[in-house]
Amino acid sequence: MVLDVQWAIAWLTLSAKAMTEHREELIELDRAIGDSDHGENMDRGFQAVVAKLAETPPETPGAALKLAAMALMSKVGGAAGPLYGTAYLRAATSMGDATELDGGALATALEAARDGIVARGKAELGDKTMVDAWSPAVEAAQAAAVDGPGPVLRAAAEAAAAGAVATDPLVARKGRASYLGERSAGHRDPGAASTALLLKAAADAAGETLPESPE
Amino acid sequence: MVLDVQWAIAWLTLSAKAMTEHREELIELDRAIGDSDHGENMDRGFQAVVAKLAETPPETPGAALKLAAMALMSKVGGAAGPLYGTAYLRAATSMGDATELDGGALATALEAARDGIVARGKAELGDKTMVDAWSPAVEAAQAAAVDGPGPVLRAAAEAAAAGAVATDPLVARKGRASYLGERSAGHRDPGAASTALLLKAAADAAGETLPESPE
Amino acid sequence: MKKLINDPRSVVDESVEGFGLAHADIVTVHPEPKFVTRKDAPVQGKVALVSGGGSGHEPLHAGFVGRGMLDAAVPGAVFTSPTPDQILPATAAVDSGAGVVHIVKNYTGDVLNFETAAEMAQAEGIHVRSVLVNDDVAVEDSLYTAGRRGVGGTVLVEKIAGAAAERGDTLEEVTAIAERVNSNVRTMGVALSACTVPHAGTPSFDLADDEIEIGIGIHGEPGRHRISMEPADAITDRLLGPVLDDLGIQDGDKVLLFVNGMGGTPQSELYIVYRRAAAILQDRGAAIDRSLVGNFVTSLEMQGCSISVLRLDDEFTDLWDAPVHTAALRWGV
Amino acid sequence: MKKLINDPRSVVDESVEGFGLAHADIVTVHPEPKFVTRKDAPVQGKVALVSGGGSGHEPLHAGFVGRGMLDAAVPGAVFTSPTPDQILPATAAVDSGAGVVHIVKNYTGDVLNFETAAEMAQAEGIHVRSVLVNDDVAVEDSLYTAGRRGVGGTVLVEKIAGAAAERGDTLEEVTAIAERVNSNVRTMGVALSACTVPHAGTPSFDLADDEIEIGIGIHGEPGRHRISMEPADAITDRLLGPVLDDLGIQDGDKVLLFVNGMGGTPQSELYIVYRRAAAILQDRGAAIDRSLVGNFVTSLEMQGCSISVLRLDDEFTDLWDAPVHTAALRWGV
Ligand SMILES: Nc1ncnc2c1ncn2[C@@H]1O[C@H](COP(=O)(O)OP(=O)(O)O)[C@@H](O)[C@H]1O
Ligand SMILES: Nc1ncnc2c1ncn2[C@@H]1O[C@H](COP(=O)(O)OP(=O)(O)O)[C@@H](O)[C@H]1O
Ligand SMILES: [Mg+2]
Ligand SMILES: [Mg+2]
Ligand SMILES: [Mg+2]
Ligand SMILES: [Mg+2]
Repeated sequence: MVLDVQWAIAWLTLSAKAMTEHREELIELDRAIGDSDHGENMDRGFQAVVAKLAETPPETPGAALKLAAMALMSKVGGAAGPLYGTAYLRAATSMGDATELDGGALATALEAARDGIVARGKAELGDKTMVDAWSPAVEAAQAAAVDGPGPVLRAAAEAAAAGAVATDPLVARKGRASYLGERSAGHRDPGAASTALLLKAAADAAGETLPESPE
Repeated sequence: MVLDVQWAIAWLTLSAKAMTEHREELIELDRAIGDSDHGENMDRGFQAVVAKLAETPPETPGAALKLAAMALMSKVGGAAGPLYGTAYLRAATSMGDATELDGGALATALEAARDGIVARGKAELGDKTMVDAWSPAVEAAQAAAVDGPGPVLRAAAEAAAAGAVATDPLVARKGRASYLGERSAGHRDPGAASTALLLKAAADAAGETLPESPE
Repeated sequence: MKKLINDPRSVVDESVEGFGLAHADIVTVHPEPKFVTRKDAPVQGKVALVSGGGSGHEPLHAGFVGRGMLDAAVPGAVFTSPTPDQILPATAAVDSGAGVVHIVKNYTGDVLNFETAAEMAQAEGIHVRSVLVNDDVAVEDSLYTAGRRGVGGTVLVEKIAGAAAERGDTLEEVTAIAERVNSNVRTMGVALSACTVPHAGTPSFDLADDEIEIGIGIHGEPGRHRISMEPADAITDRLLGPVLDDLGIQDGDKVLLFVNGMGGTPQSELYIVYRRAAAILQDRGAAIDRSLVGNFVTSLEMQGCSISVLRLDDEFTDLWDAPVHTAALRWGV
Repeated sequence: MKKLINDPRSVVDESVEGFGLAHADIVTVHPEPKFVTRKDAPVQGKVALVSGGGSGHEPLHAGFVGRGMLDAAVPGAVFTSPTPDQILPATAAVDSGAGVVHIVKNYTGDVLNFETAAEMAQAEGIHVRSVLVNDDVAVEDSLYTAGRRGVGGTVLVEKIAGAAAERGDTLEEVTAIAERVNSNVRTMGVALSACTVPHAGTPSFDLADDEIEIGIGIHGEPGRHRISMEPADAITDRLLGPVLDDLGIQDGDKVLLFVNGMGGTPQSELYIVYRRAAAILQDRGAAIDRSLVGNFVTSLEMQGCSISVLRLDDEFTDLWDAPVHTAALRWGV
């Protein structure tokens, strides 16, 4: 099994849906340790992605992600805009002109995305950022690469969800939450939470059914 | 029986006590249809009166009221300051240099006070102002004049208290409460309430025991 | 009640003291009795302008003391007009012999206290004229009330009359200009929340989460009526309509549009109101030649705004543009 | 949540539009992508200053666009830094060839978006330098955080660097002065209440009636710690102590004292804080040569304030005094 541009478009469309559905939840997470805008920013950004997709339908998964990267970069703002923008751009670059992606290509794209975030944001694992969702996702994806794209996305989504939950007890060392010091512990990182939702959308788009996400 | 400067000093001292005790009640009345300051203003003013009394003890009732007038004029501010200031000044003038006051002199002094308020503030009976407490007080005082000063003050105090209660249903036509139009009905006028307290203090100072004030 | 204060009874003292320290280049603070004068008062040969009123409306009035505007401001207790024994020495301190104009917002307390002070000043040989500001169109039946209140328009009266005094107008001329500004300005306000007078400790009125007060004054008193919350554009329509109708603004008029914050409303919201007001004026064919947006006549931390419109003529515009150097308004110098 | 707005999603658009209408003599508003430039931009031969950040801090930054200060401001969504596709055209619009200085408050979002825009501008041949403002001493362990935030001191950087650009300093010189201001200013803030981001609809944090947040930023985020309400003097001591210690203010130093309101605090209270801060500085033997009091870097309608101290030298004082003509700061012109 391989994934094509239809999957990429479905992923982005489901991502937009997820951002709208979870907008308030992400705002609430950001309210606790940030500035109450993450859900609004992500929702605005992915609505722009969907509008662009309709305007100029992409022909390859890479083109779809590049289009998404540009829209996110120009509409999200805040910390998340450039970070997700870079992530999707690096993923797009890693996909190149391929029309179809196998498990390995997908795992590599996810790794490129994560590396882009780390290159821009300089966060390390455990700093209570979206990296804490991306990094386990990349590892799980690499381990599942031989099983094909469906299992890769499924593994990535599950690992990201667990990674997001695991940010709860952490003390933030990067981003806005870091100003709270110890007071940031006991809250989930909003960026890690949105990453988990986006990777779940990727798996959903591939027809993977995930277990109830951990709480 | 006649009243002397000791009574006047006792009156002003009990007035100060009453303003402190009822400070919050008067603020609350003013909050409903004014600007929440009447109790604070009257309390500040009468504290200044008491301080001045200690500084330069007056020798006649007229001198005591003149001193009070000056202190009120310079410390109360707002509408009540000039109105009460004028009232006490006119009463003082009507008392002249007399060292002792009989019922007639007291009734005349109260009338002069009321007339001073009307001259300054141009309010008519029923405009929901302190005049609605002063005017019935003056009438009752005049009727009791022959019975001597105690009964005069007792009658004035009772009439003022009833007059204050009677402002409840009125629509204000003067002062700050008038801006509320119909919305001013259903609330007691703060200046009428303070007048009732001050005239009760006058009766208390003369040893008159009043019935529970009407509600 | 949470406030950045030490003691409710020392709020005005300490605040005015801090104001004097921060603006020592512009003003002198006289602590007892309390008033604030222009640093260089009395200015020889110049008619002096004195205003005042209860505190809690900052920057009004002390923030408008300085070259081209007020010569003295007399702050009372919070929402309580000052007393004659403050107003009289303030008047005497700034009189250079050319006379003094008292600019008085129309409230019973302010009127009575300034009236007494003016009489006393006249008795001391100072020429005093009084101008009543009563621009609030929310007060409809002036026959059955204490008359229209003085609100936001006060700033415009003080600026324009102040410029007239600065250019050397006589006592009669400055008085006439101040009165003319007052006749050409109207204001109406809205409150989204009450304010809390420090010594009272509780909000000046209770408002549900979805209610607003239309037609408020500037003392935390409730307004003419209470309505359900509406979008900013609808509220702007409600405020500006009566202002324009009462002024009779029509095609070809030139105006100054003043959107004033009540103290607790962010500037961004005032500009949203300004935007709508500008559109309404454009519809009427009026040209907005000058504008002012910000917190100038406030009610402590109240949320809300007022909209004032002044019909301009060339003289008003020139005097508006004339240099002014105060803590709260400054240009041309 | 009661706000003078029409729709949470149109707040920034409508507000900036109103701002442009009210100050059409000073600025031009570019609607899409959104940025605000000085009316006469680009000014030939002059280094241009561009700043920006999330909205909700008004008058920062658009209120500081004009002669002697910023050439362009780039407003993001509320509390959300703007995007490169706004920052880049703003940068290009004001560049006269002499180069552009980006003044960036140190927040991950602002840093990343301005960084990207600067790279793109450089690629287009525009000389861009970036200056990070990070004056907030509430952020203690910069090793374990995203570093000190840029807060109130930003205004001082923009004013002084803006004056340097206006007098003809080169790109390197303006950059150096901006950096030198940043190294000599420290700030700390307190919140008495939270603010409500329009699209969120609920207060940014929950605070009991007798609690305050010490060490807040300007985005409605909670502070470093929460304490019981205290008198203004005690709060002032808490804020100013770390500021002075970190700056190492000592006997004989000259300073600019800046008491900044967070948006919902009456001016009178800011002056009470100023009064105490002035006394503390006097105790330390420092001279307050310049001062600024008012709402300049706000968090919507938050109640509270921040105190900034800038160590002055003659050059800073001259540049501070130089003419400035913006919507929110104006003198000498
Ligand atoms: N340096 C960083 N590296 C990786 N992720 C980061 C970094 N800084 C912030 N983030 C992520 O961004 C999220 C916040 O995004 P958002 O609320 O949209 O931006 P802002 O903090 O500017 O308001 C955080 O929850 C975190 O996951
Ligand atoms: N024109 C008037 N004539 C008589 N009494 C008046 C007049 N205007 C106001 N008052 C009285 O003054 C009271 C208000 O006093 P106060 O609250 O101290 O002053 P202010 O209204 O200036 O805040 C009113 O309750 C009313 O009794
Ligand atoms: Mg955020
Ligand atoms: Mg009152
Ligand atoms: Mg009052
Ligand atoms: Mg943000």
